[in-house]
Amino acid sequence: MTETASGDVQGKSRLTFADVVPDAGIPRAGKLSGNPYLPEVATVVQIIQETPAIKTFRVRFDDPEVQRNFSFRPGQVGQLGVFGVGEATFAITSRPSEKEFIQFSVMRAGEVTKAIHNLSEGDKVGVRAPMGRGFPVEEWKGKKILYVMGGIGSAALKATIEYTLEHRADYAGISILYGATAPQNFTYQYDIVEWQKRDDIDLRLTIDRECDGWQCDVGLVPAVLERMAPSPENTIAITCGPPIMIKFALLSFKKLGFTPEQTYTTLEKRMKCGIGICGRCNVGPKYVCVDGPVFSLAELNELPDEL
Amino acid sequence: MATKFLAQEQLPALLEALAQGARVVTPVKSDGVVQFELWSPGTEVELDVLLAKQSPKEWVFPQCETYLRFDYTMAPPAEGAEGEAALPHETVHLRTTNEAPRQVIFGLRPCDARGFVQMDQVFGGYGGFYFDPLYNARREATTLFAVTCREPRSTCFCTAVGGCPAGQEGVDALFTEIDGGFLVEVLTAKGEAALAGVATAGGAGIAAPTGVTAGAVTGGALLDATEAQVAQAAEVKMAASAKVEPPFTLEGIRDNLHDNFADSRWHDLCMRCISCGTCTYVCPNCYCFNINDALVETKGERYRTWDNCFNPQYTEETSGHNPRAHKANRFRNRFSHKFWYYPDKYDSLLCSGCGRCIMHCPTRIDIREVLRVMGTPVAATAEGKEA
Amino acid sequence: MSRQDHIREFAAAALAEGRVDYFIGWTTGFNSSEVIPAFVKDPAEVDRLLWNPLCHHNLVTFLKRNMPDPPDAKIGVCVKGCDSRTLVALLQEELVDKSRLYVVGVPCDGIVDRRRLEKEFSDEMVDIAFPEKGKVVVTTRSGVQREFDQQAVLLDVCTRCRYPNPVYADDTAGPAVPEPGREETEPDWGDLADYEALSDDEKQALLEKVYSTCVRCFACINVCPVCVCWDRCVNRSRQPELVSQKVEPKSNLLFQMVHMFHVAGRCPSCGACDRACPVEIPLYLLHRKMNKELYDMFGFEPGTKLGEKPVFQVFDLADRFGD
Amino acid sequence: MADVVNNEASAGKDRPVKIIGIVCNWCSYAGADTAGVGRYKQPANVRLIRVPCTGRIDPLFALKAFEKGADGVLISGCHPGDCHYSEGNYYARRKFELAERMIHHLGIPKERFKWTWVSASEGQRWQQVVTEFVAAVEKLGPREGRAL
Repeated sequence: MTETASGDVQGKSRLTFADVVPDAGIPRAGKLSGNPYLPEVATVVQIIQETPAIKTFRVRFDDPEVQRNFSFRPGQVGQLGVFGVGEATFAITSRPSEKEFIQFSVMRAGEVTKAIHNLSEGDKVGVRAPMGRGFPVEEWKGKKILYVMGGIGSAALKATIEYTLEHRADYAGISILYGATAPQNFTYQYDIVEWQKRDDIDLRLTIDRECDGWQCDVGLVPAVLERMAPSPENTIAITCGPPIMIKFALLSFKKLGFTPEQTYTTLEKRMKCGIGICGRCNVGPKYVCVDGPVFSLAELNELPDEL
Repeated sequence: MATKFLAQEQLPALLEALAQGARVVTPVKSDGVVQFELWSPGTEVELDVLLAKQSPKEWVFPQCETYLRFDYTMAPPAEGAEGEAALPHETVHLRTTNEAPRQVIFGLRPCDARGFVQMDQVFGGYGGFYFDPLYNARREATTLFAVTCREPRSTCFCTAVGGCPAGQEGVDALFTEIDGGFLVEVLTAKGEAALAGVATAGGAGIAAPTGVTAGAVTGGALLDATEAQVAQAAEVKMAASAKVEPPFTLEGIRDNLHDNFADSRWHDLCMRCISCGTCTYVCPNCYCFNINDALVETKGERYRTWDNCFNPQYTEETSGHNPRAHKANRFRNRFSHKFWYYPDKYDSLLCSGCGRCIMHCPTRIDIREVLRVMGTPVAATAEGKEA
Repeated sequence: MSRQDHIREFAAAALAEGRVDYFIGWTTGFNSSEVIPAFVKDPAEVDRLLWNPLCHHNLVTFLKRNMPDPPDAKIGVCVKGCDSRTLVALLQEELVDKSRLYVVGVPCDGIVDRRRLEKEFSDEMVDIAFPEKGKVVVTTRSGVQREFDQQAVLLDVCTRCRYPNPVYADDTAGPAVPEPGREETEPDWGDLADYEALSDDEKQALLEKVYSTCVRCFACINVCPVCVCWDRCVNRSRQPELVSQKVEPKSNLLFQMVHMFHVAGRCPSCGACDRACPVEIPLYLLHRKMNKELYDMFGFEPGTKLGEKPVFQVFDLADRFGD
Repeated sequence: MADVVNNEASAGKDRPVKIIGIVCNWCSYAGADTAGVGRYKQPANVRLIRVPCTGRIDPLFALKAFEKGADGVLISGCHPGDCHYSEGNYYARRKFELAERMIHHLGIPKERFKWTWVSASEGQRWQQVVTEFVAAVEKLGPREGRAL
């Protein structure tokens, strides 16, 4: 890109969305029309207590029109907010084919999440979704998908797992390695039971320390990953979880021969507007809320090291 | 577009005519401090002091702006529900608020106007992302009448970033001070529309200035400019440009900032920085903001306020991790955003060279020096001069 | 030997002997009408350090909380009389580790109010020279030159200064300057007179006008040496939300009162906040008033006696306040 | 700026004055209780905030109350020497003295801020303090504070 100092913007025609962003086909909240800051009012229809610290909220838009036309790409996020307290960004964890509700899994951590955890069924929330760039699931057709997740990281990958399971035939294989600190800290246990019944998924659960009555693996996720030693051949590896786990999981992938192009992760940054304007979630020139939060390791390696 | 001449004593009349259809904002000096204020007949427009303390950014992108109001109506507790359930809300009613009054900003400088052009790209969805209706409503309703700088300061470096003391980027009409008044170059349709109202309506109390020989009188304050006046204006512009010494070259600045990202001299350069945020709040280009909610019983609002990357909690995550905990990282982010991150997305620079950040920094951090040291290739830099 | 040479000598010695990792002083800014803080690490560079009536920065602010870089650095610092009082205020509460400091005191004849000089010209000042004692010569970019009497253009706090000689220093740069007799004379609170003469409504109107210009940039709080919460300031907290993030006169004034009450009894009115404010809000109306009341209540002047605790961290049974 | 949320409710000239009382738990709160139990008639304009000790009261609480639209602030605690924590009120009285002077300095009339000592048994005194203070504030009427 030559350094055009004057940057004569005057003559530049108003760019439309499609001709600039390569993956422009992604549905985005308030895209170029309407007010992207205005949340859609939604009602909490169901609350599931996943673990002592994590609840899953199923919300339905009050406007049936919006609910019917709502679609999102696995891996996209949304802003769930309580009017009067604030908004925060969460991965959308419902099945992309689900038309009745949208689902967010929220770990109680700060002021907004505490307010969300105080909600009860029938309460009103504000939703601005979908946002961000999801996983390029179409490109992965015909490949094996390896999900490596820990703790609340399962929320970021849940929608993608559901999508790949619904289109199981398109993918050469699906294996899931899910780690948690203790047995009761696994989210989506009702889904895990279903996954265990299926023979076309290689599901491995692990907990950090030995615990009586636990038959599956024991050990930290990166260690178990290296024991599994999955072959990188024709495989896409996705990892999400606490930052420390992601760091070591990425090292393990490298050790196992995974190239940066076939390794993906999501970044957790402080976000406010969620639409690439307020400027705070940048890692180098990229904004995590619109250019991410999903990045391939190749993309991350190009960014300056300020994670 | 048209080139007119406005006599000096006709300026108040012109502003008054403009004030019929829009609010007029001009630099006003009150006890020594020059700021952009709402003009009213009788207020003296301050054009001698080159730059107001703050850029007129605030008039298009207010520092504190409520954009959403909501009212809860409480649902009666369901029968048999003991005690008050956690805030069972029956309905929440949203009202978006966005006043965008027609306004004319007179007396800003070309670097201020260029600041708006850079912000237009972010808020106008140029990068193909999102269109900000709040900012754009005001921006559409704003007409910018810039005045050419006659006495650039030593802290001005607009020519180094592609601007110039008579820059026309984002300017609807450029006024250049010449003998006896202003040469008015109308540059855009918006400028012409605003001034048309003045010329034809004759404006209350605007009389054709007596004793002005050149050019046909068009019945309003704006006369057709003569060649002599145009030539004199060109001279003024040339003289002004000559006074600005470009302190650094843009050549390869983006790649050098990329290579120098982990350089230890960022620490030396920011030793005297107190990480306050003055530089971003006086800057015509900085646009970062924060969003907050307020709630009193059942009535609440969501408002956005200016924010800046020097705020230690700007990037602090809920887990407590802060990628830019040390002020050197925040310091680096400001300059990298202006000369590397923003150009990557919008193909122009997020700096118009006004120099306010140098003038108003409590310890005079100098952006030109930072870019001289950090904008040059790693190998070729002389030993970084200690600030 | 001028004070400037003393400073350079002390700095060179401290750096050469490795007693300090870096030495903080003042140096010329981007033109000779500006003075900026200087951080010298190499003994050969001490000639950049200077001393003249433009050295208004209170360098003690670079010793607080997260400012030392590296955090455990041994630092040499120049302090004027008022700066030394802020240092004493920090030392009284052990907020700064004395063993890591080497303090060079600089007796001061008063600092020039650069902003007032700036308002004398519409053109830009490019040089401010001090050809002889008590004379200030300003040159602007278009070559205009004017002379001023130094006493006439001093900072307001300097005209009322009672501690021109540093209260605490390891070495002193040059001879002490004559001090006003502190026992005989009362402090001069003249700068508050016309504000205090206003009626309640006039005060409220004035404060509203002044605090509607505040942009909440935190320059006053970050430049203040005794305001040490740094990145945990309650002015930014949402839990509890003491000060609303809305930018309006009410919240801006409460924002400043948080600053003022947190430094009450530790702030000696050095004026660094007044000089740092980009929109020139008269903060002296608050911190000077506080010091006046503290003097009236206890005869207490902040940051003067090293062994003493700040006035709000102790109590005295003999206090006669309240009915 | 557009109408401020938290002051919408406090606008209007003829509404009753709103007074915030910050009282220490061991003496003045108990004193207010005694006054209540003893059926001592007193105006109902005062909203009490209970704190463990006057030493806990930060002068900014009073300023925050004024900023939120209070028309008067009354602070009360144990008499010096009676403090449950033995020295809380010694520290506090210094802070309140400075707070009082600074509040008046900001242009808030003297009569709108009062601090005093009321012990647990002085129900009568509490009634008198409250009645006098409310009368004084009512004389000034609801506060149309501008700067704070």
